[in-house]
Amino acid sequence: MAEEYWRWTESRWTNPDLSWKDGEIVTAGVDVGSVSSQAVIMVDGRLYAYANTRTGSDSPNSAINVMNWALEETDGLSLDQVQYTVGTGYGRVNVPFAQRAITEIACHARGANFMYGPTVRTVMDMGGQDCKAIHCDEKGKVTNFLMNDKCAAGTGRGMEVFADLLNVSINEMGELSLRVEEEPPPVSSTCVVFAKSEASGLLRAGWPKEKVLAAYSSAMAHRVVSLLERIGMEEDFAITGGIAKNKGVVLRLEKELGVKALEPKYDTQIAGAVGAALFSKALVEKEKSKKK
Amino acid sequence: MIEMFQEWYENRHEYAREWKKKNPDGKVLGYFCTYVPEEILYGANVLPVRILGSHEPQNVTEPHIFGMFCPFCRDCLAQGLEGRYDYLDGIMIAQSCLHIRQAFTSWHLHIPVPFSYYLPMPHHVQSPRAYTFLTEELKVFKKAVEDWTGRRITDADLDRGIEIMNRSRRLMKQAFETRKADNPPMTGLEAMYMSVSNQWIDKEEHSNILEIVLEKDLPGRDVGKSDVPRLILLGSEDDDTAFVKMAEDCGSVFVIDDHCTGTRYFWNEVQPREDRLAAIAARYVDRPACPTKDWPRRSRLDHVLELAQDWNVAGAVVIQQKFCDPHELDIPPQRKNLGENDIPSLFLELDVTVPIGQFRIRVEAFLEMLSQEDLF
Amino acid sequence: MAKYPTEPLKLWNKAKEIRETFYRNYAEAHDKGGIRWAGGAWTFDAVPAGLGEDVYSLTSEPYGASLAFNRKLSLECLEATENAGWSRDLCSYMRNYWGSIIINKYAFGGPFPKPDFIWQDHICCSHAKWYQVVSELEGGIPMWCVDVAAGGCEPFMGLSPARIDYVAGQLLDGIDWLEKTTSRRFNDELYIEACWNDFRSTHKWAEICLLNQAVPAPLDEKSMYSLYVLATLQKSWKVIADFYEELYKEVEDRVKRGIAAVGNEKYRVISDTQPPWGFLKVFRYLEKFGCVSIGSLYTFGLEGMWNYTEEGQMIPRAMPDHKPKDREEATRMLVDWHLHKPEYQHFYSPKFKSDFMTAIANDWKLDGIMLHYNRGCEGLSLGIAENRLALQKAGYPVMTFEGNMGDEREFDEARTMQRIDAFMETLGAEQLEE
Amino acid sequence: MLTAGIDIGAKTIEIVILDDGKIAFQNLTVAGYDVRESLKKAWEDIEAQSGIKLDGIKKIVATGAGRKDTIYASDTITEVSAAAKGALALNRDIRTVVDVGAEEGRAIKVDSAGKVMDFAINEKCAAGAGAFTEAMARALEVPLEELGPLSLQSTQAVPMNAQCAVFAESELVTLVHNKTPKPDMARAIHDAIADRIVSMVRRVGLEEKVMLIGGVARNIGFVTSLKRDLETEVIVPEDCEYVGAYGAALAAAGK
Repeated sequence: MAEEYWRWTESRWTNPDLSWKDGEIVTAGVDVGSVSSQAVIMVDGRLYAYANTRTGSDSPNSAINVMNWALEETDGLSLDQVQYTVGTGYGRVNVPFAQRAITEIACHARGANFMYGPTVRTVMDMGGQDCKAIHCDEKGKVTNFLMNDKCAAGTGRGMEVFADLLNVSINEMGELSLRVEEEPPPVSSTCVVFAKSEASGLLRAGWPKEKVLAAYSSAMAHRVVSLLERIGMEEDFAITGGIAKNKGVVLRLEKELGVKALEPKYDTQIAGAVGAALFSKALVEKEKSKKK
Repeated sequence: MIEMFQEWYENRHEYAREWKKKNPDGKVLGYFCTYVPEEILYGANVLPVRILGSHEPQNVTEPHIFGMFCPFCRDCLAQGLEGRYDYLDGIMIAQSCLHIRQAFTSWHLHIPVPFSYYLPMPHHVQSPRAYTFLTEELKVFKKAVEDWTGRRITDADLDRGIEIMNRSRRLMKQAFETRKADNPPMTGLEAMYMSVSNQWIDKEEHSNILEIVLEKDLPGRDVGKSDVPRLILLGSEDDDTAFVKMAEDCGSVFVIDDHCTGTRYFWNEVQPREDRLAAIAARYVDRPACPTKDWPRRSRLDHVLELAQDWNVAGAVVIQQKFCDPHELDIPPQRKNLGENDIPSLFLELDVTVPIGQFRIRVEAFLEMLSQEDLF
Repeated sequence: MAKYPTEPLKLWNKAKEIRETFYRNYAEAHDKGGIRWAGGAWTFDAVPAGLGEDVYSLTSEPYGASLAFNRKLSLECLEATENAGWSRDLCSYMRNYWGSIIINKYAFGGPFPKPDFIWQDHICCSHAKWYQVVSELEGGIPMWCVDVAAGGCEPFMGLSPARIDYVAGQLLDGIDWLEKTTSRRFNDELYIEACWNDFRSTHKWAEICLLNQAVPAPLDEKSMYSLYVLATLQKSWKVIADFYEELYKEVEDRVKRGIAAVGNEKYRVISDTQPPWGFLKVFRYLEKFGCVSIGSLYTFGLEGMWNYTEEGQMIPRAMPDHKPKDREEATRMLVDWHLHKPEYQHFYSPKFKSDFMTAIANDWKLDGIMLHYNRGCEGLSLGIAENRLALQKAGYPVMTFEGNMGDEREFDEARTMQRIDAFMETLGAEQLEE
Repeated sequence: MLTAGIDIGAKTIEIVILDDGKIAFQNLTVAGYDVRESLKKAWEDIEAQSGIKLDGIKKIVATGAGRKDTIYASDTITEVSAAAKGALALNRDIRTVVDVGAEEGRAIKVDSAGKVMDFAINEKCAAGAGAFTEAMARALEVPLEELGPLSLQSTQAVPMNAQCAVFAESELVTLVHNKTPKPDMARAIHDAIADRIVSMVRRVGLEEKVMLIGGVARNIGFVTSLKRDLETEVIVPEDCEYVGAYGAALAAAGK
């Protein structure tokens, strides 16, 4: 197998102007998704370090790996010094060092509330295998949610398939899809399997890559819009998950929706883990107050 | 005693075969819809057993039923094609939806049995004309059963049939009443075993066990469900114990339902009157309606809301068999109505097998939404 | 290299005009102080005719098809319905229809003309519910719906008096309801006349279809769509009853003179259920192989009235021997007439439909059958897999293709054409030069 | 006399050249976006490897989904009859041909004369086994070619809903988290897709003998599940992916 274009780049970050040593409460959140895993470490509810990696086919290790990677560049923080960890995502039950599991729906809402501010009412999580439209209150508590059923068309996995098909790195697809003079009609089938053959058809018909990508991106955006239409759009609006990094999809989404999404300040893939780390903090404080 | 129902649920075919051994002159009839007037069948010493699926993947129905019809009707037909109901002496359906009718007609074509009957149960149950029409049809049906079994069905027989059915309905309702308690004495899973097995176990036998369970088992029973969200389960046909178990294991309890496999089946009784068939007809016309018959007025909205409120639920899980048109036409207003009365709902589409992973996250997130835990 | 002479239908434009008038009349009814009502193509439209001559209707299925025909508008409607929370696998006519109300666009221009009342019958799981929702969408339109599900018997038999009473009773109650709802007096003469027109239209259409047994076929299915549709609009309308009698003469004359619908007719097939309206080119594609679809049980039986004989033949049902005398008799005759509809009888068992189709295959001289597994219509797709088995058993090659009469997203043109290629090969047909 | 058949599929192009009906040469080329380019390349290879010249070939017939894009071929036949022709020529007792490719699955019923009596092709959402197993192999992080052998070590059947390849992936992830052994997951994958294919076979009516052709026939795991589901022997020709092209070549030879 040649280069795997679908493989998006993993990332890691540590807050330079923060040390866990001066902190009171050190908590973590680990989001083991079907495609990617993230670990977020917080000190007194402030973002301290995070790591974002691809999920292996056995999640217990994914959780440990991503956590260790996040710990690596901290100023000597070790796992046992983390007071509380919440696991989330498909693999939430398989985070060996987590004290508790909470769904990524609750975590994404909570995380978006932290990353984008308390004005967020609608969160669109565009993940690898499903899209979730979430309504939340000013605290980031879920008030309603809707997930794509029946069909995985329009999910992140689709983009990966396309990356391989077109030999374009997944990181560049968004930009590339925007390099079209005029918007082509969306592909009729966003089914991951059939979109593939449809795209091959278009390529055979002589369409340039960017045009094919544009057609697929707008089809994807359209599906997400209908999910949002069904739950009802309430501003402010934020997008989390991997696809949030794909400008080609996001811009088309905003255009069709007539609503601008808030600008992300962090890696949009860590929203779930951020929420989990914040829940961890709340749980630590609860236990403390119990003791008193 | 209560575990008896699960045993029956799991060994439905063994039970029916045993029953035939014990009742050499009795006949077993498989029915496809709960609008079938079992009073007349019990009056004729016929054991009615509801035909349900097995929730296993299968590949035998493709030649018979086009894939756009609901997985439930295909699962039912698969049971017949795979010979699991080889002990049946007859089959019948009372008109409800087109989907299950296909399972019946394909069964009729490919798995011949001595007796096969289609009862045109009226749809317009909100019209007074439905009573007379169904009464007339029941006469025709009674005659057909008599010709089949070779013995007359007397008024005494009908009275016996009516009493067997009414007693079972009374007891089932009592059992479900106990779930109103803040600490329900049985789980939704146990309740499902109880009500679904009731659709094929000899009613008298089922009632005898149920009486003991009501006296001995349930009082003071603790299944550890006092402090979890109370839910109502409603929608299409649903005997999916795997799903109910998963949902309750996530930390919830189903305290009431609106399914043809549940309350809708036993909710109201036959009010005795001189014309027995008219009395039976009235019972089926007046029972909590299947969505196919719930027009022009949407009577189900009030009925479901009442259940939800009387059983004091925090939320509703609304399930639908994939492609189930009747419920697809009922669920949006149903959820709207519940929502307007501060009962949030979770919608799920059931297939033959449950994609546990995809469902668990939805259920857990829903329960998190309902939970009062303050992590904010 | 046509083998037979062809001619366009002389009455073609007249059919079009009648259809246009129908939809215009409905839209403009109020301007003339008239009444607008909505209901299904199968509904007993003769009844509201008793309210006066200024009463105009909009029938759901043909309207849904008109929307589906306009693929761009259709998509808009379908998505509006889905976004309102309705499932994507419901009847696609219904989803188009609801969408047209939600986005408030009439397929023939202007806003959607709100009906004054609903007069429907419940033939499948969706029909009563369809208008329950319409009524809700429009803020509560008075609705009357009749349950016709009184069959379940061998076709054309066993319609006991009690069964007729049930349906007739609901219609008679409905007449009282109509008077209350519209505060108009019900005119029995107009009603009886309308019933008679209904008999004429549906009887004559069957006789026209019978003429298509001729080789070459005077009509192909694609043109039949534009003709049978009139009966789905308002079978009880005199204009339409007269039109069919006129049309019969023209088609009869085409047969006499050996005029073909498709000049290179070599292979004869029928389809089944409603076609994917956005893709009628499928039929043109068949012609490239010298293959003609000469109709379907759907085009023959939806508005044509037939009997199925003991010899296993489909013959047009004879006109009633006399005009009904009064409301009672008219109603019972109307019910008896419509509960015989073959396209409805087979809702009770696929065996009936298989018998009817085999009869057509035999007497209309078919080489094969194309079954449209129509995701858009549960009712007419009912038992279609069993029909396939039965027709093959009867020795006819059968091709199936999945699609949707009103939702283009569920029809794959390229793959369908590939199937047709393969099917034509099995019939031994070769693609003729283009 | 030389004749040739070209099978232009979604992913590959197979070419079979016959000399008086006997296979003289076979070539498999990956189909690029420009089919004509790929075809040219294929012929260059053939000439280089076999010395057979294009103009030396009497007649060429094309088949496969991309048959209409073909150059060289003077005639085309559908995949259905090409598969039937090819399979029957390999074994005259074949009555049911199962053809499973990357994105399509087909079941074809033939009579003793090789006439196609009936056929079924998968509809949308019934993704062909190829694409499906590929996606699954990646989700499991097992090389595609090892997925089949792996499934043979399975000790239990695990039901899996295969409506949608991507959702099947998330079900797989769930199985992973439930610590299901990899061999059992591998089997679940093959059972799921075999169920879909068998449904199609039952639609045309199972009649022995059965031949499985197409690239997926190389996947021993799939073949095993298929046999188990069909409860009958399944013949797999050694050049399973060439059967369509072979059938087309026979058609060119007027056989």
